Amino acid sequence: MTLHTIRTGSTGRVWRAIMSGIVCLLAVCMPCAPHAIGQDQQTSQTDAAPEPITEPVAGDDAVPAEPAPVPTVPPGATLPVVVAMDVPSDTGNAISIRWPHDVSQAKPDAYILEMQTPDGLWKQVTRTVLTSYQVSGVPNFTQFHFRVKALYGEASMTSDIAGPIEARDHWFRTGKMPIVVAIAVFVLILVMFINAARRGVELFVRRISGLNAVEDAIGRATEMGKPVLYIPGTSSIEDVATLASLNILGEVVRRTVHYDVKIICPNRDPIVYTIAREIVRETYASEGRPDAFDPNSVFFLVPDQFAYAAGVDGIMVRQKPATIFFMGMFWAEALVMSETGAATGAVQIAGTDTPAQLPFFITSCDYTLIGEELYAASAYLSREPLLLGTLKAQDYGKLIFMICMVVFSILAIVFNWDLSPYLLVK
Amino acid sequence: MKRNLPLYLLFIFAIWGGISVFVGKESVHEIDNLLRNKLLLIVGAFAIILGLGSLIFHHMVKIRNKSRYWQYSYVTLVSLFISSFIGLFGGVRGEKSLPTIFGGLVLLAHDGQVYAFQNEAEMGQFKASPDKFVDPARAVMPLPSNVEAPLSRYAASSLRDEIELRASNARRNGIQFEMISPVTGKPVPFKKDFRIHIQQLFEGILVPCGSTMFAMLAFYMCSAAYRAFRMRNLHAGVLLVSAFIVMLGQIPLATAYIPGVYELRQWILDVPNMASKRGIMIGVGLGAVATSFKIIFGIERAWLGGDE
Amino acid sequence: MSNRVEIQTVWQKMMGVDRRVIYVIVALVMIIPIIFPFDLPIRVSERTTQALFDAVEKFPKEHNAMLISADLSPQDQPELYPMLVSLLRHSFHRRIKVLAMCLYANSLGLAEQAFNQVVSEFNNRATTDEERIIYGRDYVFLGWKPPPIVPILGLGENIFDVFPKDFYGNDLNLQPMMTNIKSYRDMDMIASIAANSLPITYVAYAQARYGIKVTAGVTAVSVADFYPYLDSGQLTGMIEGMKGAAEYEKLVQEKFSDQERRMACEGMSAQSTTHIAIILMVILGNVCYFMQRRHENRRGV
Amino acid sequence: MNIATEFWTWNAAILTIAIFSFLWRDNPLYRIAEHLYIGVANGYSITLTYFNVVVPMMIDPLVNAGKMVKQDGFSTAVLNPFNDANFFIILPMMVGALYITRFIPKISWMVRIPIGLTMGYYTAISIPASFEAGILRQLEASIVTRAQLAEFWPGFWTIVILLSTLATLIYFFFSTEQKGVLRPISNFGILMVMIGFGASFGLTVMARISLAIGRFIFLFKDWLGVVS
Repeated sequence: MTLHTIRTGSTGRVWRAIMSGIVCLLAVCMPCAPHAIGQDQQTSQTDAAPEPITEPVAGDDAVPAEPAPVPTVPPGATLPVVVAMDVPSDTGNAISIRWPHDVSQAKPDAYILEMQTPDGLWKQVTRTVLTSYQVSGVPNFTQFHFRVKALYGEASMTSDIAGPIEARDHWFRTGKMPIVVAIAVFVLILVMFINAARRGVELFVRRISGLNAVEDAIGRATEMGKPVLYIPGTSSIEDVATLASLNILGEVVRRTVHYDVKIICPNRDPIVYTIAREIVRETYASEGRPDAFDPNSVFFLVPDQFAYAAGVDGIMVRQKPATIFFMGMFWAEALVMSETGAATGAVQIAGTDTPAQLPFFITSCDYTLIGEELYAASAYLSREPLLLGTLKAQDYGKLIFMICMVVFSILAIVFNWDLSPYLLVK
Repeated sequence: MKRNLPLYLLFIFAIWGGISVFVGKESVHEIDNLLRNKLLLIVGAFAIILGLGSLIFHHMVKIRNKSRYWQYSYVTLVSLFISSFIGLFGGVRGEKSLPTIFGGLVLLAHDGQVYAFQNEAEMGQFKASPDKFVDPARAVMPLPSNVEAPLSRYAASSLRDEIELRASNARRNGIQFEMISPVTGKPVPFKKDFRIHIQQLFEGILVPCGSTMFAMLAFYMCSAAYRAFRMRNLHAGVLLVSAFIVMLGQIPLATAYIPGVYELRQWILDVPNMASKRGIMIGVGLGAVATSFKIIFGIERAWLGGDE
Repeated sequence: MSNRVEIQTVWQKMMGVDRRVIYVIVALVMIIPIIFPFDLPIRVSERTTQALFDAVEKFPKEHNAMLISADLSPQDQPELYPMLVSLLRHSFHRRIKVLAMCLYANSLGLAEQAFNQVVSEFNNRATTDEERIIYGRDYVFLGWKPPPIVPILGLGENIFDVFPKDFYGNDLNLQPMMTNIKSYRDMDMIASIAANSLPITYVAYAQARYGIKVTAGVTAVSVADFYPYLDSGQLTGMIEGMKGAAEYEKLVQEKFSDQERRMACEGMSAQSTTHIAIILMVILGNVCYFMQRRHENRRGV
Repeated sequence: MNIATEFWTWNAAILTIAIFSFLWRDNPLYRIAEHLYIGVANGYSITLTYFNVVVPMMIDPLVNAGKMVKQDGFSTAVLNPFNDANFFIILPMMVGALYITRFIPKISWMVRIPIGLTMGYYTAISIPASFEAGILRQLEASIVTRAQLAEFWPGFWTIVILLSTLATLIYFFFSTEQKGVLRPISNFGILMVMIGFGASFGLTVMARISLAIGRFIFLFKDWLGVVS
């Protein structure tokens, strides 16, 4: 029924978008891949054989040149060749330096990396056994020179000077390319479905049992003449789950106004409280009952996690709400509240995207929205076409990722093309 | 205007926030840091006024209406005012104008000398690295040469006895900061050290309450396990069995004597748990992204409320 | 006939038993082993505790600095505090330079307490200055800077910008060990000890941007959520709750044979009895459920 | 028996018992503890906000900038938000003050301005973060490579993980009715989810018990002193 609905609506477009999305993902990721996987800053690179330099380069005033104690340097020891480059597509202030070591040659005890500042002084940057280093905290657009001393016991050999080199900040961080592509694909799908919704295409969404229960639960509160308690999560506005919860709050309040049930909404975050209060007040207004809004029904409780749980427990046992909603982000206080709610005999509907708290909601609540069902809820409850459009986009985004998973795995197994590094963000 | 201005502002800030992630320019990052670390925090601080206003209003209404259990609202209001008074005027650790550390100076005995400090913060500096940061100009005084001024209260008793007595008190009371006595090598706080700065309220009231609330979870969990873990259907059964095995795998006795429990637990964590969590995470990630876009594009306007 | 009615009420009664009866049983099962503890064998998990232990063991000579983000609060102290203590013991044994910070203010006291405890353990044993643990040379305590994202990102750029002074008010750049430590690039690992998703925040921001290893010490609650990250290699080892802490204590003590207090191990006997009690309760609950259902079925027939 | 004599230990012990008493039923002792807890927790957060945001970010810069102007006269430096002393922060303070407009009915809509820009910024930065940590990383981790198939059992399980992840995702697919071939797949997916939740539950038991043990150790050791 449903795939069919879409097919008759804008199927061709959708599938074309998905296919082009995958092609885009592959095509755009490829060129930027070296940035995504290269630059292992600490790994030693041993493949390039450095050319031997017989004479150490003399230092200058700040660090006097070492009198070369030739006899102690093991025979066959070669001098490192230093390669310095600006770290590509970063935020600047960093220069990456490598001095590959030939494995067939005698390995020095350690290297000393030195840097010449613009005022001509040489200073030691680090002493390391590795053959690469990333100098950080250098000013941008200032020229530096580098050299490396290889230490063999008391003796040392100094490399050629590399540079001048300067650190730069870059307009675009190519390492972030996979995200850009993913966002582009997602926005493309989103726009298509929103357009479809605007044109009035019927968008099917399957039944979500936890959400069908909302109506009955509020109806039950009406019959019992008891309030509805709504917990908008215990996180701040930065959490998207909180935003999703606030969207659901609007839908729940719409129904409580309709049934003339009292709502109680205690908050843990002052900003969330402000928004929640606005939502409740405006919903009362838009449903034509501005007078029925009780300013004392949405209130701020306390920012402390367990003090909040203690307060909510108190509300539960004293006001005995008939229905309790837990929507949003929860931590350990989830079970403290939901078990107390269960003991009072309330119908409880929970929804969170925190996998750690879901099992507790499942055991102590009557209905639980698992993970992204929370995000689907406001669209599902309101049935507003534009919101349903985004829900569809979310679904098809998921489909693309599923196809990617399978296709990439097949490519990796059958053709030994491991594309997974292209997905990594640097 | 009333709806669109906030929406435009939201959109502009969203574009800025989104773009600054992808731009590597130093100047952009500086502005972004300023916005995130300062300006938005300043804006957010004002919301707290609203929150507190709401809390106080809520309890005032309760008291005025003589709602059920209205008497307890006084407990909240009084404790709120007292604790914020202590905090605001005494500072987080009692180092501000309100002299909330009763008992005067803090003593530190070190290397055969006793130093006196105005407060713990000052002492912390000394403690951090004694060899470096002792500033003789500050209230640091070797004993017994000039005991007079700040320590005169202790002239009556021998200072050494005093220190030992305090050391034993402190040990029993579990006072945290360290003052090392050259005599006993034990902590040396004050004898009549009754500190009520806000940190003490935190440790004395918030910590026990919070940990006890948290600890109640153990009881709730057992009751949930007893009541809800029934093999009503396949899903509940699977949940039960998997929880059962993982719990067994947590017990050293069981892993030591029942073969295969540990491996099975590990398999559950590694295979089905991993797969499902991964699926949920991808789904939640997309759901979060979709919700964010809904808000940025103004499709979801619940936060604006209804009309107007 | 009356006999059957009797049986039915027993099963039903057992199923609908008052919560408070369960609470009392749980309390007893917990309290008795606290008063009369007993010893238990401990088996170390390879991928989690052992992996973290090995990572600390294999710390490179250069780069031997570790950032410990000690975000334990008093509520999760029983689980996280022993982890922090044994991690500190291990790093000090290995002479790894430790930078510690807290992302929340209420972690400061506990973090400082852990340092004081471990440092005095070492200094009481020490005979030479080399063996001592000295502030500024072997560890610094950076203190606290809100909100969490600021230090998490800021330490990747420049520590001194975020923390010009340490917790005790000293200039940070005057501390001897800080001459070679400027940002994440000079450290090998971040150990995030937290009860929430902070280790993931470190993965998402610090690791994603600066490529530093992240390891976690977490409460047993969040363990299952962290497995995907462990598998994808984003987390290098992990300590799982009180059990993991007990394992780590054991590993460190066996390796370095010190005789300090093993705090996590102390609680493990009460742990075991309570677990067994819960398991028995689950079995009992299900037996009652099935007997009752069978009874109903029989009566229905 | 070595009962504590310290005031704060007694205080903590009484509060602990007061809160535990809620397990029995709601009672005056719990109600006092709860209201006290809420009051002090708010007082504590006021203090923290004041000393961490209000003083260093609002009062100090303004006072310092005022001093600067008094000393050296007005210069554009006091308007630079990057300076420690500046008047620029009046701007975000004014925006923040719009929260207060909620008490003035006529312009109460202006409360949406600070809300809007806060939400805008935080929702936007959450998008790349969600893609990166939640989606792309997990996607990358679930791809099966040839190297992983080198050994039979580990290889087998990686494929099982991949298939189970797909099944879980199909369960959360809202656009189609779960019937036909999708039905068994999504059922399998939800089974995996339930096993995962069981695992989470089982793991959590230990954590919660640890906490209760911590409290009992406090009561019996630190307060009553019956355990050495």
